[in-house]
Amino acid sequence: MFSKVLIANRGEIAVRVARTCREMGISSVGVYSTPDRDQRLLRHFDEAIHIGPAPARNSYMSIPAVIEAALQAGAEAIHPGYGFLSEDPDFAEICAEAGLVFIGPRPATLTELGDKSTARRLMRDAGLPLLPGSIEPVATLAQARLLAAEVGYPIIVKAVAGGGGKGMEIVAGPHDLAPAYRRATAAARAVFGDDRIYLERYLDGARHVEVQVLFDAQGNGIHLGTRDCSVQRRHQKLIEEGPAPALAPETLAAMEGEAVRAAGAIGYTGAGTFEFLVDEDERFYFMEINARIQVEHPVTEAITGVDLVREQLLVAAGYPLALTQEQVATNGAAVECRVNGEDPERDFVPTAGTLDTFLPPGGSFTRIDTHAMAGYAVSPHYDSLIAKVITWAPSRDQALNRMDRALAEFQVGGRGVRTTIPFLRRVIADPEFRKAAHNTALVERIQAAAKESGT
Amino acid sequence: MFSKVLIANRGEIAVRVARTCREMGISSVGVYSTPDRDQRLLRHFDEAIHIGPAPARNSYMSIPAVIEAALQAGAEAIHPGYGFLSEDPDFAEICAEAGLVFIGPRPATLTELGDKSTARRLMRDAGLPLLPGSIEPVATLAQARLLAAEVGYPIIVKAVAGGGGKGMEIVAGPHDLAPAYRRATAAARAVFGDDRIYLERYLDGARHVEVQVLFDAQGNGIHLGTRDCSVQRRHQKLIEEGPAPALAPETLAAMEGEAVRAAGAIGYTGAGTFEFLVDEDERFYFMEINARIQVEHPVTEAITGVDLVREQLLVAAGYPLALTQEQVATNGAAVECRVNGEDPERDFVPTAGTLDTFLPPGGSFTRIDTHAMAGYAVSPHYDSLIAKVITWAPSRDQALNRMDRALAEFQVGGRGVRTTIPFLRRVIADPEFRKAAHNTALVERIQAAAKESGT
Amino acid sequence: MADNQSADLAELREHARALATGLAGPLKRVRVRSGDLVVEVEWQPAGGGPAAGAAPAPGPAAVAAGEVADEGAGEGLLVTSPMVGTFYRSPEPGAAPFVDVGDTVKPGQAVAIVEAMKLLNPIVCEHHGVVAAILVDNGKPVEFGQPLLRVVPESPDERV
Amino acid sequence: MADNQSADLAELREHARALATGLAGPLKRVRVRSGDLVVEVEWQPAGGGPAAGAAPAPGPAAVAAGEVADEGAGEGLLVTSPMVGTFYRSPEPGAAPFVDVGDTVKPGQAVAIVEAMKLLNPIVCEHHGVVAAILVDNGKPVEFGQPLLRVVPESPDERV
Repeated sequence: MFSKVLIANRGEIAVRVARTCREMGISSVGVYSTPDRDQRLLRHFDEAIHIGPAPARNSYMSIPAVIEAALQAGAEAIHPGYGFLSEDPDFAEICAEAGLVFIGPRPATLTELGDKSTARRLMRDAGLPLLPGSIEPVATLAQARLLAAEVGYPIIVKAVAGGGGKGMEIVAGPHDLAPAYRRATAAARAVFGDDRIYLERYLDGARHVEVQVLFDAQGNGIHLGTRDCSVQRRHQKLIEEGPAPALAPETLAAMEGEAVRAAGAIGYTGAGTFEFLVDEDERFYFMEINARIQVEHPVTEAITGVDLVREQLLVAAGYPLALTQEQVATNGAAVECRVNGEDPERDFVPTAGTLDTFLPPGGSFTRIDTHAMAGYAVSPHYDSLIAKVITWAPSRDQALNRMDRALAEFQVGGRGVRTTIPFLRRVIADPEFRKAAHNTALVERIQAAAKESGT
Repeated sequence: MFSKVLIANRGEIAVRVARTCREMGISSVGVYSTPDRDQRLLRHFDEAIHIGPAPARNSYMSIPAVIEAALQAGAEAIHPGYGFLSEDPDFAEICAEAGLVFIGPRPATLTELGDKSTARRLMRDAGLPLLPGSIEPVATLAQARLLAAEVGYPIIVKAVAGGGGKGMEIVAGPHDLAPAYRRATAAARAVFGDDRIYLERYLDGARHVEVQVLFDAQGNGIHLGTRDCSVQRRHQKLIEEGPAPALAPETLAAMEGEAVRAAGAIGYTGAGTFEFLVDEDERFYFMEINARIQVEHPVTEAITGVDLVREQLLVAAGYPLALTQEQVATNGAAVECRVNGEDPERDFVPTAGTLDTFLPPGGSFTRIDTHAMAGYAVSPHYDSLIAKVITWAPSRDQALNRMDRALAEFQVGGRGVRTTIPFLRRVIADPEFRKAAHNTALVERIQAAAKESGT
Repeated sequence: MADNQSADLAELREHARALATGLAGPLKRVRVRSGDLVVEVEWQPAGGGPAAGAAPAPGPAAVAAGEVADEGAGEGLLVTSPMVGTFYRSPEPGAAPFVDVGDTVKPGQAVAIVEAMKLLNPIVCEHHGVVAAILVDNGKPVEFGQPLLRVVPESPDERV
Repeated sequence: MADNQSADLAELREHARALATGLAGPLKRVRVRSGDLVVEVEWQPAGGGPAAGAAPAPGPAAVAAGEVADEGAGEGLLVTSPMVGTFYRSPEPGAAPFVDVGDTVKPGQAVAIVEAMKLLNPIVCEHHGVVAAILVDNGKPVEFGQPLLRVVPESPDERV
C-alpha cells in the first residue's frame, strides 16, 4: 500500500479522502490555495503545502503546482477528488511520467470518455442502449436538421467535449433548431474550447439513475447498486438517493449488469459511475460515464457499508478487488442532501460570506461531510457546496424523515449567506417526491409553485 | 402512536430521544434546569419547560416538576432516558396514576430488578447461571463469613439496592472480610438509604458482556446482539463495542438466548440489558439487568440498523414488535467512545468549564451524539459526558481505525476543561485491546503504565 | 484586511448572539462595534425613568414563556414561581383572591397558590410593598422561575 | 455573572484563536483582556527599530513552512516564490550564484530560479535594494508564497 498520498483537491472531498487515508495508516498531503489556509482545516492532513493563489487555475488546477508538491512531499500517489484535475487525461499521464500513481482510470480511458462522441460509440459497441441520435459529431446545421427529423423531436444538443450539463440545448421542434444549434456550438467553443456538438432524442419526464462500479487493474469488476439523482436544477444535483426507488428490481438488475459488462469491455479501472436516463416504461438509456469519485458516493457507502475511497486506494495500489459481487449487498435506503451556499429564492445564486453559526446535525445514521465550521469564510472562488448531509434508515420513508430532522437541526448562516436547506426541506415534504413518482422536472415545478405562492 | 412525548432528561440523551420523536412525527417536550437554558439546545424540542434550578433533585429528579410539566404540555408519555428517574418504580407508578405512559418496564418489574437480591432470585429461578453467592441479603458478619468460606475467596460484597458499581468491595481473603463488610454496609446505607448487602464470588480477569433485549407488551421479545463493555474504570464504562469480540459464536448465542428466555420469564417489557461476566473459559454469569435505554445503545443501533428509541416508543404505545428475531441481523462491528470532561492524568477527576473549541468529527459511519457546542458551559452539576463518538466498519479493526481517526480530528477544549480523548486513544492503540484479549483490568493496567512512564 | 474585518464582524455577531442567549433577565440591547471590537450588553431597566433603586429582573425569568416575561417588565420586584404547576389567585374556587392590584403586602403574606401534584403551595411575598401587577391568569400553568406578581417595594414605616 | 464572564472570555479566546488562524503575515501577539473585552492583534514588525518605511510581511507567507517564515522576519522586503518548486541560487550547477548577501539589486534583475516540472523560472526582483538575506538553501523545495530573499530597499539615487 502507498505510504503517502497527495490529495489534489479542497473542501469536503479533500477532508473525506484524508479521513480514509488516516484510517488506512497512509500519510496524507494536503494542498491549499491562499484563501484555504486555515489550520483547523489543515488538521485533517499529515502535512500541507501552499500551492498557489485563490484562482483554481493557478492552484488546484495547476498541474505543475500539484506535481511539484507531490514530488516535494515524497507522495507515491495523487487522489484527485472530483472536479479540478480528476478527469484530465493530461494530468493522469503527467503523473505517470513523474512516477506518481494517479488514483483513477488509465489516461487512455479518460481521453475516450472525455469525448462524448467516442464514449457513445464505445458504449453502443458494448451493447448499451443509447437514445436515438448521432454517434459522430454533427458537422453542419443541415446535417443536424436531417438527423433531428430522423430521431424525432424534442431533441437535445450537447457538446462533444462537455459533461455535467453545461451548454446543453433542448429543441422542441424544427423551428428552434437553427438558433439552438448556433447557441450550443458557441457555448461549446467558449466553455470547452471545442465546438463539436452532437444530438440525441430528448426524454421528457425521465429519471436520472446511475450505477456505481468498481474495477481493479486485473479486470475484475463489480457494481455497488444504483443511485437516483433526479432532483436536479439545470443538471446540478441537489438530492441523491439509493437504491433508485420505484423501479422494478429487474430494471435495476439489468442496469447494474449492463454497466459492469460495459465497463469491463472498455478496460475500466477504479471507481466510476454509469449514468442512465430511465423513461416512464422503465426503459433505460446510457448518458455518460463519470470517471471519478462522485459527490454523491456516500449514498452508496451508506447502503453497502463499503468505503469507496478505500477501494480506490487499494485498486490503485494494484490490489485485486477483495469484494466479490456476492459479498456486496445493499441494505435499507440512504439520501444525500447538498447544503450549498446558494439563495433558492434568487434562483440559486451563489452567496459567499463568513459562517457566524455552524451547528451541524448529529445522531444515528446521520453523516456529515464538510470542511465548514463556525468562522469559516465561504469563498466566492470555489463551488458553493458547504456540507453534505447523508441519512440512512431501513426504509426510504424513514431515511427521508431522518433527513428532514437533520436539516431542521442544522444551523448554518452568516451575513449574506443563504443556503439550500429550506428548499431541500420543501423537496423532502413534496408528496410526489415522497411517493418517488418524481422525475428530473421536479425542481422546476417546486420552484414555480414557490414563486407563485410568493414563499 | 403518541402525538406528544415529554423527555425527562438532559444532555445528549435528551437530544437523542428528541431526534427520534421528530423523525416519527411526535412532538417533543423538553425540560430544563436553569443552567441548561440555552436556545441552541432547546431547538431540538418542539417546546420546552423550565422545571427547576441546577440541582437534579429539584429539577430532573423532581417527580412533581416532571409530572406537572407533562400534564401542562399535554404530553401522553414520558421518556426518562437513562439515570435520573429512569428506573424509579415510584415515578413509573405516579406516571400511570397521572394517566401518562412511562416509557420503560412496568413499575413492578422496576421494583423487582432494583432489588438485586430479588433480581438474583428471579434470574436463578429463570435458569440463568449465577456466580456462587447469596440470594437473600447477608444479615450479619458471621453469616457473611460462613458464606464466603463456602463460596471461596476472592469475593465481592455489593449493596442490594445498588447498581452501577457503587459501594462494591472486593475481598481477597478472610482477613479482609470484616472491614470490607462494614465499609460496604455503611456505603449502602449512605448512598442508597438501604444497608442490606449480599456477596458473591469475585471473578478476576473477566469480560463484561451484555445482551440487548426488546419486549413488547404482548410478551413477544427479541435480542439485538451483544456488547462488550470491559473497558471500564471503577465500573464506569469508557469504551463499548459490539458484537462482543473474541468469543465463540456459541457463547454469544447462548447468552442471547438465555437473556431472551429470562426476560420473557419475568414479563419484561421495553428495551433492557442483561449484563454478564464471562470468564476465560467463556462461562458466563448473570450480573444485573438495566431496565432502561443505555448510554451505549448506539453500538447496537450501528450493527443492527434498528433505532432502539423508536422501538421503545412503539412498544410503549402498545404496538406489537414489528421485528422478528430472524429479521435482526448484526453486520460489521461498532465501537463507542465516551468523551467525558475528565482529566485522565488526575485519575479522571471531572473538569468543568466553557468549551472554547468544539469541532466534532464527521465522515462515514461516524456518529456523534452530543448536546455540546462551542461556547457551551460544561456544568459541574451533572455527569461529565460531553459527547459519544460511535464508529462502524465491516470489521472490528477498521472500526477501531475509524474511531482513532475520529478522535484525532475531534477538537474540544476550553480553560480548565480536560477530556478523556487522549486516554481513549491510548486504549485503542493498546495491543491487548487490539487483539480483543483484554478484560475489565485493562484500564487499570494502562493507567499504571502511564503513571510509570510519566506520560 | 477587508475579508478579515468582515470575518471579525461575523464573529462579534455570533458572540453577541451567544451572550443574548446565555444571559439571564430581559436584555434591552446588545451592541456590537466593529471598529474597536466592543460588545455592550444592556439589561431592561426595572423602571421607565432613571430610578436608582430599581432592581433588574431576577435571573431565572422564564424564557420559554416570553410573552409573560415581557409583562414582568416594569417598576418593582417580581415574585416568581418556585415550581412547575398551576397558578391560583384564591385559596379555593369561588373564594376572594389573596391579593389584588393596589393591595399592600408584607413579608410572609400568601399572595397566591401554585398547585403541583395536587399539593397547594402557598406563594409567599418576601417584601413590604404594593401589588403593581398580577402577571398570570387564574388557573393557568406556570413554569419554574416564571414571574407571577410584580410588587413595588415600600418601606414598612410609610405604611404606619 | 461569573459564569457568563468566563463564557465571554472563552468566546473572546476563540475569537482570538480564529483571528490568529485567519490573518495573513506573521503575528507577533494576540492579546485578550477579560475586563473590558479587548482583543489586540499585533503583527511582526518587518524591521527591528522604528523604521517608518518598513513594510509588513506580505500576505501569502508560508504557514506550513514555519521555520522558514520565521527567518523572513527582519528589515526589508521579501521576495517570495510564485510557485511550488525547487529553489536554485545559480543558473546552472557549478555556476556563480545570481546574487549574494550584500549585493545591490535592481528591478527586473534575476536573483534566483525556481524549477517546476523541469522548467526553470527566473525569480525577478521588483525593487532597488541590497540583498539582506537568502532564506532558502540551494536545491531545497519551496512552496507558493514562501519567502526566498530579503531585500532592504534603497532609492536608486543613493546608488548613483
